[in-house]
Amino acid sequence: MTTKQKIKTWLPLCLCLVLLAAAVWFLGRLTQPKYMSGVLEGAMTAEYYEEKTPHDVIFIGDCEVYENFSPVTMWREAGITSYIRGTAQQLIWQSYYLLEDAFRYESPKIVVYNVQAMKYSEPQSEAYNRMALDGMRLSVSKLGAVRASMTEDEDAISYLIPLLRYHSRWQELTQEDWTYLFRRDKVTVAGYLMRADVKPMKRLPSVPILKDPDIGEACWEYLGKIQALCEKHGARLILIKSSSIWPHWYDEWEEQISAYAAEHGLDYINFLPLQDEIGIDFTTDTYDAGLHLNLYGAEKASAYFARLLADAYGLEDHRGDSAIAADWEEKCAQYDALLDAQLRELEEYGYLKSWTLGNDRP
Amino acid sequence: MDEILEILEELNLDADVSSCDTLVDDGILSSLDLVTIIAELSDRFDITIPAREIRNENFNSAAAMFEMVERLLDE
Amino acid sequence: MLFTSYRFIAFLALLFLVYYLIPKRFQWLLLLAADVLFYACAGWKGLVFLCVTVLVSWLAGMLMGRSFKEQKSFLKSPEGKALPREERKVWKKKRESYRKFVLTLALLADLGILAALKYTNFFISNVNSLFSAELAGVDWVLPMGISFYTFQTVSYLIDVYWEKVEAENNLLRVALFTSFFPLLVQGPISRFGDLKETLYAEHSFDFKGFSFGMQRILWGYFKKLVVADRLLPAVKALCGAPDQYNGAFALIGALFYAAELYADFTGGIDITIGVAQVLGIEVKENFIRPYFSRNIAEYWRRWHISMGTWFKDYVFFPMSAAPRLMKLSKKIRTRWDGFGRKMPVYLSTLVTWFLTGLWHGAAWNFVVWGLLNAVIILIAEEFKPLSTRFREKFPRLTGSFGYRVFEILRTFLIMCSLRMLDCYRNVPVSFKAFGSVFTAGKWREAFSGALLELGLSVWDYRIAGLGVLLMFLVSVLQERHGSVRELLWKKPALPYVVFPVLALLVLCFGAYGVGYDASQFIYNQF
Amino acid sequence: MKKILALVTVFALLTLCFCAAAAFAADDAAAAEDEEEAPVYGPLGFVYNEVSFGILDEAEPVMEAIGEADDLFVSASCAYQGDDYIYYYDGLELTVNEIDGVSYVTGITLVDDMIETPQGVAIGMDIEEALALMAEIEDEALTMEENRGVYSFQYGPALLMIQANEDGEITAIQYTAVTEED
Repeated sequence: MTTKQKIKTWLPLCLCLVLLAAAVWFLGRLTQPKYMSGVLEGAMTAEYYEEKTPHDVIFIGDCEVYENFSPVTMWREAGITSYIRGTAQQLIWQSYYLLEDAFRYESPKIVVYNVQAMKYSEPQSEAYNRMALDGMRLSVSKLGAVRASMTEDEDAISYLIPLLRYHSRWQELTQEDWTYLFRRDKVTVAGYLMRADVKPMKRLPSVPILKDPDIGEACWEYLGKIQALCEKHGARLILIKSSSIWPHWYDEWEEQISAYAAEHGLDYINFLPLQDEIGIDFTTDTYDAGLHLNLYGAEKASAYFARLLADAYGLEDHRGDSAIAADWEEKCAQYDALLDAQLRELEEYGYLKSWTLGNDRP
Repeated sequence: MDEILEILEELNLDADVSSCDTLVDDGILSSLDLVTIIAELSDRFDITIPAREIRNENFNSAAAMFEMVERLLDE
Repeated sequence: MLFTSYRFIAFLALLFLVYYLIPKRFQWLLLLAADVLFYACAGWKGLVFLCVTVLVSWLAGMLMGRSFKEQKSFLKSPEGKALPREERKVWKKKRESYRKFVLTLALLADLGILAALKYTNFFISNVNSLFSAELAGVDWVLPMGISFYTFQTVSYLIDVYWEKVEAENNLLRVALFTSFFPLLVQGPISRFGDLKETLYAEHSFDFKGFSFGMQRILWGYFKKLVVADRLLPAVKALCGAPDQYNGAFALIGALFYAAELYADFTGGIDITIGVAQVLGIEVKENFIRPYFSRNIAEYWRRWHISMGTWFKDYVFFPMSAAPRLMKLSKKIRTRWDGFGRKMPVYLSTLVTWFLTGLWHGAAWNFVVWGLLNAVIILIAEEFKPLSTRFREKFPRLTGSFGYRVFEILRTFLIMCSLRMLDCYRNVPVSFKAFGSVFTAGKWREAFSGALLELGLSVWDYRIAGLGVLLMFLVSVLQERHGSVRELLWKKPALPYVVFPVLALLVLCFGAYGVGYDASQFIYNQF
Repeated sequence: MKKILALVTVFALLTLCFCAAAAFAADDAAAAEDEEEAPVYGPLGFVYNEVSFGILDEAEPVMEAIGEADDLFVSASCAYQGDDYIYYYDGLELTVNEIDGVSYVTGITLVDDMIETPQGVAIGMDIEEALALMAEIEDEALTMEENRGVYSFQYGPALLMIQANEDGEITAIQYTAVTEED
């Protein structure tokens, strides 16, 4: 075949394949859930990449970090720059790979990991996996996270080509899918998912019996990997148990974590006994009767933690640094605007209509 | 040879039996017709047609059948 | 490894790439390696049985082949010619019986494995029910594709015995023929004579062959994912609750099953033939638009052709031409001439269809399905003179297009009702369901939204409907102009529009992935 | 004459098929006698306010029968992937989950020593005594295992857990639905 003939046969085919790939990519973006209303937790992972300034503190963990700590308050309290790389029911290996991904963009001094999720040592649900990992940029860390998190009926390829997973969503496309095709609005402020509503805690259920109190092997393995990763990047790992009082934090777990921390020279702070010192009152500081702190609870916890980080770990106060301060002023403005919007909705509807599934649950 | 033609006529196939040479390939002869032909041939010429001989080439035309019958006779 | 799994697609892509990169003389060895890998994914245990079958057929083939060579060379040699006619006959008889002995041993081994693995439980359950014994069933894993590769090996052995094909002495080549991976899952049961030329040949890359193969694979996936898998939940629901879904539902269930089974089976075969075509290997067609047949006999010449011809060549003909049967028929003809001549045909048809039914599955409903098929074919055969006279009397009517459509619909409906036995997998239930179509009614209820509770949404039905329509149009085109791909190939731009669109249709509207459980090809439960 | 004979044989064959089918229908039909609707939790049921129910029963009828709940605690999982509704009653807590639009009882927790299980086991009782009471249930499908003071009785999808402290006193009694990781 002469080169001319070769081109004549192969060029159209390659062109056509490129067009097909573009169509698959576009349809993938279109059918992918956008998480811009109702369930917002799926949009959090991707927001990290829009951060402009580096952070001294990186939180990783599940809703007990992204609901109970507010980086803006920590900035206002002690000029600490922080970001919460939290996702819904984030499992420990996802925390590890999200941290590994974060270290490619910056090198924080402190990494804070909430140990609550160590009660799960196996992949849990496909929905949570998708929410946590779809937003990650394509990287070796993403592949590792996908392979570690997949339940049996999932395929890694459907994370690389979203159309393979979401193709049947064409029937449920809404206006939101079209408007947010190529852009996203922010749902968090530096990773904090604000909830300004209040639902006082009345009585907690009895503590469920724990059939097997031992934390799974996989969890210890990944905790070790997280520590090694922090040491490699010169960051200091702090383990915490955030202030949520439900689901119950068992003493057996507390012993195992404290023993591990002591043995491996890690700091471990359990916020539960510090409730009074921090001043958390579960009749006003929670939006779901004790599961998570609301804005007011988060601000108290964050202020306390900011002072602790500044004193005990000598974190620098960046309020003097003009470049960083400008970025954080913007974040503070977003924070206040979001708070006003939520307070207005609370007055108008009595519940956060556009930040929840829109039904006023009892 | 004419005996074979007579057998084929009896099956009243919709094809010119004497000249056509794709009786099996074109599906003119159904498998049931084939079996009746085999029975008739083995009966009239007192030969046994072994399974190895049952192939398209041997039954595609009257001539092919005749040639097969002759081969079997002298074996 | 399912045809619809990502692993299989990756496996194919890699195989195609390497196949055309390595030196051509190693291509067939690569195919063999691919077969072993493909088979190992379905479980190592099954591989043992495959190897045993391959060894048996290779050994038997070689022994028979050598015996033929000796016989030919001896008969040509001087002292061979010198032998008087009688002695030559006796000598040839001895050789013949030796080969027959080798063949029967090999068949006993191959078919023995199949029978033991597949029918022991069936045999035990029957013994239990007949003699109310309490024998425990066995739970042996049925190796993948055992029904297909065993039949393929048996056809090779018998062809060698009948000297229709030359024995292959190279063990690896016999292994490749027996275990060629696309054929493993659901056939077609190919003959050594047909496959031999292209299977072992050296193939240089041919753009047209490659494109045609890929197009056919894509078309197979369209039928499988967009139509078959989408209809499957409804078929399962309707066939799963025959008491609740009787009457009109039973008919709808039969129609859905007809569409679903056709799309699933022909889709799988398209993928198989497509894959072979990309590799430069010709595999015979297994379906020629069977739903356009005008009578049952024609239907069985166009549906699962490889199985039909297998049973015809290796069961029907040998049996009907068997000397013993001939003698018996002669004896009977002395008293009832007509019946005497027909008897061999009747008996061998019934036995052939009994075995065909049994081969489909170790259950009575398959056997009854087979026997009913046989009975209908025989009735049609009996009424042939009647129908030809009817045709002569009303040439205009029977020649008209309308009458042709009537015949097509009649055949289609008969086959649908027969298929109920396969759908309900229980004989009395199937008969009751068939009866209920005429008695239980429920027509209004069926079309007032009850279909939406079967696990399919309105859109599912629309997509499946459009899919079936597209399949119908393509079939009509093929019926008139032969290969549609040739048609498209004439206008160079067209394939580059049609097939990417088809690919997007499959990706967007296919019933696959986490939302849908990738259903097995119906046929590879056998 | 020939035609009639041929037809006769064909119909004979047809009847042969039908009677073969009928013969085998007999034993198929016999096998499918309907066994009485036994509860899925077997002996691990529970009685409260004279209402007997158990794990994976439909929640609405049970809650109507046992009367108004004192209060409700909603334990929402993150990102709305399914909520646990925990209803408080006098001495009892009922956990309810919604699966495909229907809510089922997935947990029964005894809160104090005022109420006891049908077998007579109550909080505060000695564990040996309780095990003796449980042993009276002769049902091989009921399995028991012990792991550091937690005695788990399992029957089908229902799991009864009885926890005892060091000196053998029962501190908690809970029925739950068995999930995969148990």
